[in-house]
Amino acid sequence: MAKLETKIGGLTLKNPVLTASGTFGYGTEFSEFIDLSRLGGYIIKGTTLNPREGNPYPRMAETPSGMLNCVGLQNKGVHYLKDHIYPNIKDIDSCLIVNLSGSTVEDYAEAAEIIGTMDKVQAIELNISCPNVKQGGMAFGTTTQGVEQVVSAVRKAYNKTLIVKLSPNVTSITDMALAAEAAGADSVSLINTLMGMAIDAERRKPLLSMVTGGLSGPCVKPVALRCVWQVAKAVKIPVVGLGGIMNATDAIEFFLAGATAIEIGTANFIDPETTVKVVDGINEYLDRHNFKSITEIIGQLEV
Amino acid sequence: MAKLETKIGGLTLKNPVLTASGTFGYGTEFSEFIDLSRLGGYIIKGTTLNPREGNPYPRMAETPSGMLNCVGLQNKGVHYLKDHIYPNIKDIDSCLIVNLSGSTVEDYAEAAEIIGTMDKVQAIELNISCPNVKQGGMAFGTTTQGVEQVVSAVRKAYNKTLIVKLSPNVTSITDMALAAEAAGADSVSLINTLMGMAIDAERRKPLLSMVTGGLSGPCVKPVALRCVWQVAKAVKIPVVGLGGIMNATDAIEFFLAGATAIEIGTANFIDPETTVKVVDGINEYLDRHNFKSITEIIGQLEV
Amino acid sequence: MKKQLNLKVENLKKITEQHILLSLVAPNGDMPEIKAGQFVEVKVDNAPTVFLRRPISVHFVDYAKQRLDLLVALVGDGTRKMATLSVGDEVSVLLPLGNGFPMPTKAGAKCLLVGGGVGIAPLLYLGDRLKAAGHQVSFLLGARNAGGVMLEDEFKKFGSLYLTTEDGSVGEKGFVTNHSILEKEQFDEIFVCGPTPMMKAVAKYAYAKNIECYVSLENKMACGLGACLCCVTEDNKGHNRCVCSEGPVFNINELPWQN
Amino acid sequence: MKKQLNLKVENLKKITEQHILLSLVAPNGDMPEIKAGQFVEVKVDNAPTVFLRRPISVHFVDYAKQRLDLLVALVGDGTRKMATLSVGDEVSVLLPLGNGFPMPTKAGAKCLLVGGGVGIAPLLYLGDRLKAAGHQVSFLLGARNAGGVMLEDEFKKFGSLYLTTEDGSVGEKGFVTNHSILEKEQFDEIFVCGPTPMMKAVAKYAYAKNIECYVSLENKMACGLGACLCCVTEDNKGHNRCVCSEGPVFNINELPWQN
Ligand SMILES: Cc1cc2nc3c(=O)[nH]c(=O)nc-3n(C[C@H](O)[C@H](O)[C@H](O)COP(=O)(O)OP(=O)(O)OC[C@H]3O[C@@H](n4cnc5c(N)ncnc54)[C@H](O)[C@@H]3O)c2cc1C
Ligand SMILES: Cc1cc2nc3c(=O)[nH]c(=O)nc-3n(C[C@H](O)[C@H](O)[C@H](O)COP(=O)(O)OP(=O)(O)OC[C@H]3O[C@@H](n4cnc5c(N)ncnc54)[C@H](O)[C@@H]3O)c2cc1C
Ligand SMILES: Cc1cc2nc3c(=O)[nH]c(=O)nc-3n(C[C@H](O)[C@H](O)[C@H](O)COP(=O)(O)O)c2cc1C
Ligand SMILES: Cc1cc2nc3c(=O)[nH]c(=O)nc-3n(C[C@H](O)[C@H](O)[C@H](O)COP(=O)(O)O)c2cc1C
Ligand code: FES
Ligand code: FES
Repeated sequence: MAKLETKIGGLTLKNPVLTASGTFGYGTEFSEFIDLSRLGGYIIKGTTLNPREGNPYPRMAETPSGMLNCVGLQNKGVHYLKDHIYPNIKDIDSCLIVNLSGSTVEDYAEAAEIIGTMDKVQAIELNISCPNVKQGGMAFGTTTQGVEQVVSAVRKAYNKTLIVKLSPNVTSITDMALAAEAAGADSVSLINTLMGMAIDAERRKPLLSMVTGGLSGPCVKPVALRCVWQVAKAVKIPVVGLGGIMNATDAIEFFLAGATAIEIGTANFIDPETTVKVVDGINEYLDRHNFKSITEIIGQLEV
Repeated sequence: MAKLETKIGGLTLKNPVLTASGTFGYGTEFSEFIDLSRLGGYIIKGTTLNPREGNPYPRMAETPSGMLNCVGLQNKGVHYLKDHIYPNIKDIDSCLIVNLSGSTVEDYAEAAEIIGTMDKVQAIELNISCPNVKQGGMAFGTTTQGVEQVVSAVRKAYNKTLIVKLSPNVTSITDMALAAEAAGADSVSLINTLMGMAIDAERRKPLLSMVTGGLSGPCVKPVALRCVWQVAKAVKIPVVGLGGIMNATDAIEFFLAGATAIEIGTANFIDPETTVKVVDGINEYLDRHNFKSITEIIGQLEV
Repeated sequence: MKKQLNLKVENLKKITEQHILLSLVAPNGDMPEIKAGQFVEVKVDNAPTVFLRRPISVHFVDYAKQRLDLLVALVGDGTRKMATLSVGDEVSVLLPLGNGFPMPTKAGAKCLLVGGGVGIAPLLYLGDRLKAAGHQVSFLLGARNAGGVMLEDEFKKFGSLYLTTEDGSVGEKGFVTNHSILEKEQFDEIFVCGPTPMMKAVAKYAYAKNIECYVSLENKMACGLGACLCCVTEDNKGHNRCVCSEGPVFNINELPWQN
Repeated sequence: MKKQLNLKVENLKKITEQHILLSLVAPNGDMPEIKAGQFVEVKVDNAPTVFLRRPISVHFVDYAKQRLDLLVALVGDGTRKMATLSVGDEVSVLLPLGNGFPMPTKAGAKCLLVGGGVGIAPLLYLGDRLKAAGHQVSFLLGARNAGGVMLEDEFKKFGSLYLTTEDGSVGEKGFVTNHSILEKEQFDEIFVCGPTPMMKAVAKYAYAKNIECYVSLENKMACGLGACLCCVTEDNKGHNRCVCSEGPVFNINELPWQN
């Protein structure tokens, strides 16, 4: 058994497998399929200061080796989270991380402060890259000034681990990562969804209510790997990699490219047991290749 | 039989189906499989002023619903094209378009001038978006100033139809399209490949000699459609759409999103007869839906 | 208890040109308890164009035989691939998902089960459950034409069967809402599954007559577990509700269908 | 003339745990003329992880029966999917691709055909063609162990057969380049297909003895038609040459293998 422990900022994860926000609900939806305590951590649904109804139906379309969604951050707000959801999930023996979205810098900071009052929440993943709502933070995530502004504000309001989630829909994701690092992020996670679109040719209508949506699944893996590779070379803080990871081999590719931990998103829909299977598969890989610890392969791509 | 004729700038194409540069050689490679005169046009291999050997092997990796390549513009230069290849292909009864790449504005302009001396070449597709060579023009394609600079220079040197091919690896492809339009482009084509990467987890090595490469195939179709939709709404010049088109239904989706013509790339590798099958399929669709002409569906997505 | 099981194809029968009846068995005898109206998510293998699982209603369950029956309309690549399964093939299934139809609280309730197209799928098991609980079951099933009428003998096992076809070739002519039984009889509860316009028409009847009425909605789903929020429908308070985890069965009084 | 044909599976035989012999027939009798050393691009259906066609050498052709044989090593998803084909299935194939081995110009040339692993595939048809043209054929085939030795009787039809295994369980022990026949006999031409290190070792022998030598290279291919330039190898002038359209057979004098 190799050592799977890994660190993100001040946070020690028992293993490097996290769940991707928006694909794993509040974790409890999967408790009949897996033992949640086997997760390195679980990142819950995107949360905003105030409740949001999200976008109209239809919100989903299947695409070649992937899917588009335009859920649009439907959630009941951070207060509801604290009062009604947090009590039910806080004692899961894993690392609880809240994914935070917003429309204004002030909203982000205020919500972050409230999240800071939930003891068992060990980190915020700051979503500045949601492509599905006009004010979903994507505007912040596409300029270095925007990144600095919102990350600095949240950094002031929140003193536990701060992971900034980056969008691939930019000319240089490395610039965004550097800006997040400079503004005090403990880590960056990437990638959020690629902006895409799907059309029903017969009916001549878009398949999504918002016309465009976020692409995820195996189809985006090559782009995600490239982003992780570029960013991991540029920043000093740990990188959390995600995008199309379906199995342990995919996860290993992200570690080799430089990820310190990984997140599993869309794969949960195909096989709700993916996360724990990936934990097992990483172990098997490390053993088979005689590595003693996951840290021995991080960034070890031979180029 | 609906009317398939379509116009790009001063150019009239007998039908809207073109071949994507780099995936169709000089056309002759496919002449045993299809009647080349049935193509709306054929865009040949990326050409540069001087010969280039391209990148080392391996240059290709398969990915979920797609592939990565890092060919790197291997070609024998524009003079060789003119003297040795052009004579063999100039009499194909279709519209011949040369895809032009370069490293400097001067190279682009000089090569464009030489292309202008080949009578039967009816247009240039200006590639300012090759992700596979440091000086493949991608630098030009990612800033509005870069786009303006190179497009203006080529516009001065070349007076036939000028199509500018755009990269999706930018924050706003619309800005690049507007810059190309302002600098005198007759049309924009999109998308070039998405920058990606693939890793062999067992050997811990990249699968491409250049580590990163360009992603193409069905996996990129949602991104390509989104780009076409965004750009077609923003510019007045015609948009040529491509990225992952495998069949007539895919092509129809691009027309609905706003494309005046489409290109077929990676699909040629799976079925060398794709282009003519798409021409037939478009016809069948228009007839079945009682459209008299392809122009009746361009941009007609009901949102 | 939700499970991911590898079920084995025991039988695959073509019911019409467009419908198959797929019988799956749990080889380890671990078929979970399933309520009528719940559904399963089927993984479709060997189909390059099919990425997500496909939600399919529970058509029937035979616990003694550990058998789950699915009635599947062949509409696209996923369902057409299911039709190529062979006896003995393994199929990964998540089940049971969603909430079933609630059983009537009144003893011996007169229940009308209305189905259209492949929407009849969940009604067979529902009829079975209702009858077993001592209720009176009537099925009112609609189809385009005679070719779309399926499994009549099966339904008759659990109650009276009334049919409509749009062309009048079988049963009464018209839509289910045109059937004379709706005027002749007074039902305590109505359960509906089928195309949305049909469900809305039946709901209108139920609203008017003030009859308790439940409908089973469809929607595009990704997870089927209430985790992704892709499958929402708007309720009568303007809130988005998950069809997979809060439905697929809703009381019409929760839906904005009143007018 | 290159064609895209839907061939029909006539037979699929497991040769070893890791190899199948796939026999395909052209149902319309339109099998084109194929040279030894040419290859085909096989489309693999129903395999979600396989996007591109797979290049496979022509192992044998029987024009009378309109039959094409492929010898396939099961190494990944694509080839393993091929092994699940059933008799009667259709397989889309592009053929013939690339340039074959050139026939010796000298009459009655003494030819040595060297193969390693699944690299023996194109040599059977080459032996057939050489023998038919009046040349003398010797096969020298290498494998890891006895389990990797295949189709001996087939090869013996067209010439003498010499074997090596790394563990010495069959034939002489060692690599093909260790076989005593290389010292005992003087060949006019050598044709090689197998792992690159093996081909380079044989080439070294041929360079030293100044024997005309052709090797069949492998490479990752996308189009197989010379259109995409994905499959290049560097020649001895530092130019990138297409393995699919300028090869796969190259004279060793074109390759930078001299030292
Ligand atoms: C809770 C639930 C229960 C269902 N029960 C059954 C059942 O018992 N039997 C049955 O045959 N079908 C049932 N369906 C519908 C079934 O899920 C779809 O027909 C199936 O997913 C289509 O897959 P496909 O790959 O064949 O078609 P696709 O290629 O995915 O689509 C073909 C056509 O069907 C439409 N479609 C696809 N999925 C859905 C969907 N979920 N809802 C509405 N339209 C859709 C598409 O827009 C398209 O027009 C159910 C759906 C839900 C949500
Ligand atoms: C001209 C030519 C002729 C060939 N003839 C034969 C033949 O007669 N019989 C036969 O069994 N195989 C032959 N091959 C090799 C065959 O194409 C590959 O084994 C096959 O494509 C692998 O597909 P896969 O999906 O099973 O494996 P993949 O999952 O694609 O790959 C499995 C492993 O094989 C390696 N691999 C994949 N493709 C190639 C390739 N083209 N060259 C080298 N390594 C590769 C991968 O790197 C990986 O390690 C030939 C290849 C070429 C280029
Ligand atoms: C249905 C759905 C909802 C999502 N919601 C969120 C969200 O609320 N916040 C967020 O940061 N990312 C969200 N994402 C993005 C994922 O967390 C992840 O970044 C992306 O899907 C790529 O990973 P994958 O390919 O493994 O799914 C969502 C993705 C999907 C598919
Ligand atoms: C092997 C290969 C080589 C390519 N070479 C060029 C090129 O020289 N010039 C260019 O503009 N685009 C080039 N492209 C990009 C394609 O023209 C096209 O933009 C891209 O592949 C997306 O379309 P597709 O998904 O239909 O292939 C190349 C693509 C591939 C796969
Ligand atoms: S399908 Fe995911 S919440 Fe309903
Ligand atoms: S594989 Fe395309 S040129 Fe050889």
